[in-house]
Amino acid sequence: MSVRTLRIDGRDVASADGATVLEAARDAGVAIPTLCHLEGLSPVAACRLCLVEIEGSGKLQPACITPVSEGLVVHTATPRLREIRRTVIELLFTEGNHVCAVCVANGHCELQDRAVEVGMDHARLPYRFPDRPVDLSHPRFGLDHNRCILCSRCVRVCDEVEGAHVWDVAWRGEHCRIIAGLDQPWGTVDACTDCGKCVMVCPTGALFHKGDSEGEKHEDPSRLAALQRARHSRQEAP
Amino acid sequence: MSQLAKQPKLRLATVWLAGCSGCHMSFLDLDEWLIELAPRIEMVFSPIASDTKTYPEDVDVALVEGGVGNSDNLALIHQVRQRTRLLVSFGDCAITANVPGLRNPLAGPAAVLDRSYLELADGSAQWPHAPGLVPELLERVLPVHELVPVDLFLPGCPPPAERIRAVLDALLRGEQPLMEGPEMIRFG
Amino acid sequence: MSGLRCCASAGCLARGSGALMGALETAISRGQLGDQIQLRPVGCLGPCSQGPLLALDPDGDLYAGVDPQDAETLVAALARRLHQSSDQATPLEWAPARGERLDLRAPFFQRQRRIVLEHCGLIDPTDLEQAIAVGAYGQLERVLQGWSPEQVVTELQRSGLRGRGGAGYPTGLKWATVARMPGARKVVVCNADEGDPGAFMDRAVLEGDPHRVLEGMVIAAYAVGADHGFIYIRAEYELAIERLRLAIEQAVDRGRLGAALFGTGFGFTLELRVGAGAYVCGEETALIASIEGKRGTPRPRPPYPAELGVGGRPTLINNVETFANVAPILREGADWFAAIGTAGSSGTKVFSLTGHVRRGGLVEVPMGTSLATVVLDMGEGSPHGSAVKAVQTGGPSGGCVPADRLDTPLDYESLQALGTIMGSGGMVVLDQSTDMVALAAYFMAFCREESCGKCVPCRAGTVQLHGLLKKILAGQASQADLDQLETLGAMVMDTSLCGLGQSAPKPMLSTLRYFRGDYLARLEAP
Amino acid sequence: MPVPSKPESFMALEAIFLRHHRSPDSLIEILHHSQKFYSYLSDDLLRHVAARLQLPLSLVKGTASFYHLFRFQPPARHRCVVCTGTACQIQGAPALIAAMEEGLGLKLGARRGDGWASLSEVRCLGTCSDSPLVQIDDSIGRQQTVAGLRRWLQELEP
Repeated sequence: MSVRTLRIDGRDVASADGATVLEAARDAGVAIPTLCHLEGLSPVAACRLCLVEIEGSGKLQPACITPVSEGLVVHTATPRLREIRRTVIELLFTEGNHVCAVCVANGHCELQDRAVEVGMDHARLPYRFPDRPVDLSHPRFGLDHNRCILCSRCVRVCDEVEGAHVWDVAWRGEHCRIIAGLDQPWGTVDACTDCGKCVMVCPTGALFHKGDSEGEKHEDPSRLAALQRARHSRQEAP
Repeated sequence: MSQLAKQPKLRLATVWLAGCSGCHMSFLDLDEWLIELAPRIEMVFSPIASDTKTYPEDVDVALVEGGVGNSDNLALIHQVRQRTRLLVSFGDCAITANVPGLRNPLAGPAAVLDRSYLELADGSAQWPHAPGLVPELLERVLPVHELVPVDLFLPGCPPPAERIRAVLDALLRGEQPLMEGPEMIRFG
Repeated sequence: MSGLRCCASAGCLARGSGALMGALETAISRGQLGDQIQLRPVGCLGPCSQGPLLALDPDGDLYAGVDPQDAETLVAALARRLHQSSDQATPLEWAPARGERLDLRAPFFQRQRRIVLEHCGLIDPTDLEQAIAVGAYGQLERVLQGWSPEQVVTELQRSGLRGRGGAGYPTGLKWATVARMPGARKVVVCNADEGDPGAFMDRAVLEGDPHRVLEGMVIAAYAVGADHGFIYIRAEYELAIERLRLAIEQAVDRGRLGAALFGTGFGFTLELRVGAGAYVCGEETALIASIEGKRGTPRPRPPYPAELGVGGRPTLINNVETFANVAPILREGADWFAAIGTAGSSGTKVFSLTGHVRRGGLVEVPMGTSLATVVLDMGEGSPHGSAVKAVQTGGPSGGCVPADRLDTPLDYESLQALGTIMGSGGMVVLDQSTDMVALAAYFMAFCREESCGKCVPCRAGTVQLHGLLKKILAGQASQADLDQLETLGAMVMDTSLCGLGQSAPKPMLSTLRYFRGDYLARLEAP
Repeated sequence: MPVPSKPESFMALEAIFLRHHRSPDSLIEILHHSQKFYSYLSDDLLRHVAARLQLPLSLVKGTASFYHLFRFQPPARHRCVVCTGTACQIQGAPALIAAMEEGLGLKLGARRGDGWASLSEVRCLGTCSDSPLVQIDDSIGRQQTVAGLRRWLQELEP
């Protein structure tokens, strides 16, 4: 595997050819915020948090899918990018009903963490307070659409890892919603294997274990990558 | 001591709009520091430390807890803004509408009133109606800054006592508090 | 021999050209004149706002607003002339009781140069023989029998043709890129998802001369090495879909589509894919997803469709009008084409001229023609004594040109410099009565509704921008709201995943640029 | 529980499935035909399509719901549509929408519970020279006036 040398925030970074700017940055200890990205799932570049400036490119590029190349000069934390990230987080907070105080994921929520990182002490945009349902039909898990940020991790993990494709995104634009089966109660979908991976990868409290109370959801989405690696090595073993 | 010591005491107010008073409780959690605070401020208006019913003029700092949920809240917040130099949105309800705002998706107060006063009534089910006495609910509970300009945001549900202290400390020193990092701005 | 050509495009059909044709047919057959008066349904004749339109051959006269009740007298007058004189150049002694004979010396006709539309309005679009008689598939045959694919690509590059779908990417370069891609199974796609509100150029071309588009596609397929193609058309265009289906069937039957074309080893098959109401599917990657039967959500580029398109195959995507330019370029030569228009924008452009304009319809003019020529001379300005305030081009991805800038030439760069785009050719004239803030809110509502919902800035940002615009319209906004509108607009443009979000704030920013006073007048007093 | 699909009731689609070799990329084409034959996409119908194309249910519903033209309930008896293309918008569409809302007692985008009428907008019918346009069932109103629309609505069969 050949190596590419690039510059991230003024530091020279060596990275394997084929790696993304996000991977190269993380290896070098440069934190680029993400939400829709999760190691082990296909990238969708939808949340736009990981946009970076690349010298010579007029457009901002999502680090999660931009491959490294020799001599690339990347800036990950310019004032312009900080402002963009805060606005993205504000758009997410104002679009749904994110009430940290009563959320199962309070204290263990990627959205909440990102809000702190981008310095959001309040939302400068007005809250929209949409009317969204909660699905408690599954015996073990629940789905609170109020807390969903449409990152589509659940859709991807169920399709790409579990192979059940219980979830998909339906409708469009502001009306987009995660659906199970034919937009039916989750508990009535035969395809669901009750594996709980969707709950594990959900960055917020949208998908949760029933019975968990405020602040009691302690999932670790990064377990997915470990799971993938373990499966992979077993398949490769004789 | 700093400049402030030479000046008149800081005129502090705390205001309680649509919230659970938890932020005020957290303020009380400052315990013995309150004793340190007492000589440095003049508490000019507060549901927990003052009997004054009218919001006074010439307030230096107001900690406003709660969203704006009814006609009284609305009138008071405009008064607070007019008469206060530094308005602090104190806690998540003031900043996001938070728990009181959970009624907002229901499109108007009728659903809440029905549920509370009719469906769950033990007897004599009726909507409260006493114009001039019982304030009318607004269509939505709004964060304070959607109605009047806010100078400082102090998040948390409630903001931990240490966070409140860090802010007041800075203000007493005449400094702008540094609102960043999980200790200072995490919601919830 | 006399000929009557009656417009059978959607606009004139809606204005009763069907009944007119029926009445003419009855009158002709009653007079047993079928072999002397040829009646043909044809494509768009131009000034749609005056339809139904009827053209008379060999005179070349064009009648507007003719009533079916006039059919009898018209046919009688034609019969009289046929009997009286062998010289059909004698002016016809007839005037419609309602409607009028149009003055073809008017700028609306004189300033046009019809290349894309050269046969539109002349031939019956449902009759392949008529198309062939005026040269359809002639260039395909010539190319297949003597040209290498490289020669075709070079000719296109030399012509300077740029994509007519909106962005103006050089067509020849696009073809060359796809041609260079490895693999024998490439795909050619015609983007007929004409979604800009107020635009109907592609509809008119497909309804009036569908074989022209098919021929362009097959030539493109030969040039880039594709064996299969799709036409993706919006479902709202029922008549165009019907005519395309028929045209494809006819072309297959006559060996213009399918295997071993013109006795060569080259073959090309074509499928029609009908959209289902999603503006974003005009975006290339969303269009590919939709052709593949999926949600029409765009994906990041690169990889570009030229590398990874339909079914993972290298794919060439061009718009209807782009393909319609191919045959004439090859017929007349790249130099001929490059000499039309301007240095950077060669050829002609078809516009649908609508809105507050006296004479609206379909016009084709050389690139570089000024907006004033099109709007004020050809369109004859705004009706009811009102003056033109601005002209909107490029639909929800474009912007407004204010009245004092109407001297701007219609080419890609000049329009871009004004903060708008050429777009696909929708040109909506706005008179003084137009509320520019309301117009901005209208386009934002459109983008909000058409956002696919995948990326956050477009999904949630358009909603917030629309909210701010509504607040301004309601007179409840402050200067801070206006500042936020501009800041958020810039953010949505910078960060959205695809062209829809990246251009959604453009109509608003354009109205702010030229009509800021309209906004300021609505702000709350501080 | 899912209702078992009833293939016998959707026989008309078999030729379409065959023509497209039951290929997943024909989903939208199949949905078009499904709606044409059965007037709307019921859950049973979607389940049937999913089974025949061997696609997950959520993918079929997710795809169908992306596109405006697919319906998931029977169409109203009177389908009232206002064109809100740019040319119509600046020449009176907002007033026509208001007249429709008043005359039908429906908000834009709504369908009356008993299925009598629905009110929606379309973004450009493509015949802008006749703007503003409305469409009620299969008739198009050109250069539509508010007064004319009010009369038209009064004449709609109950």
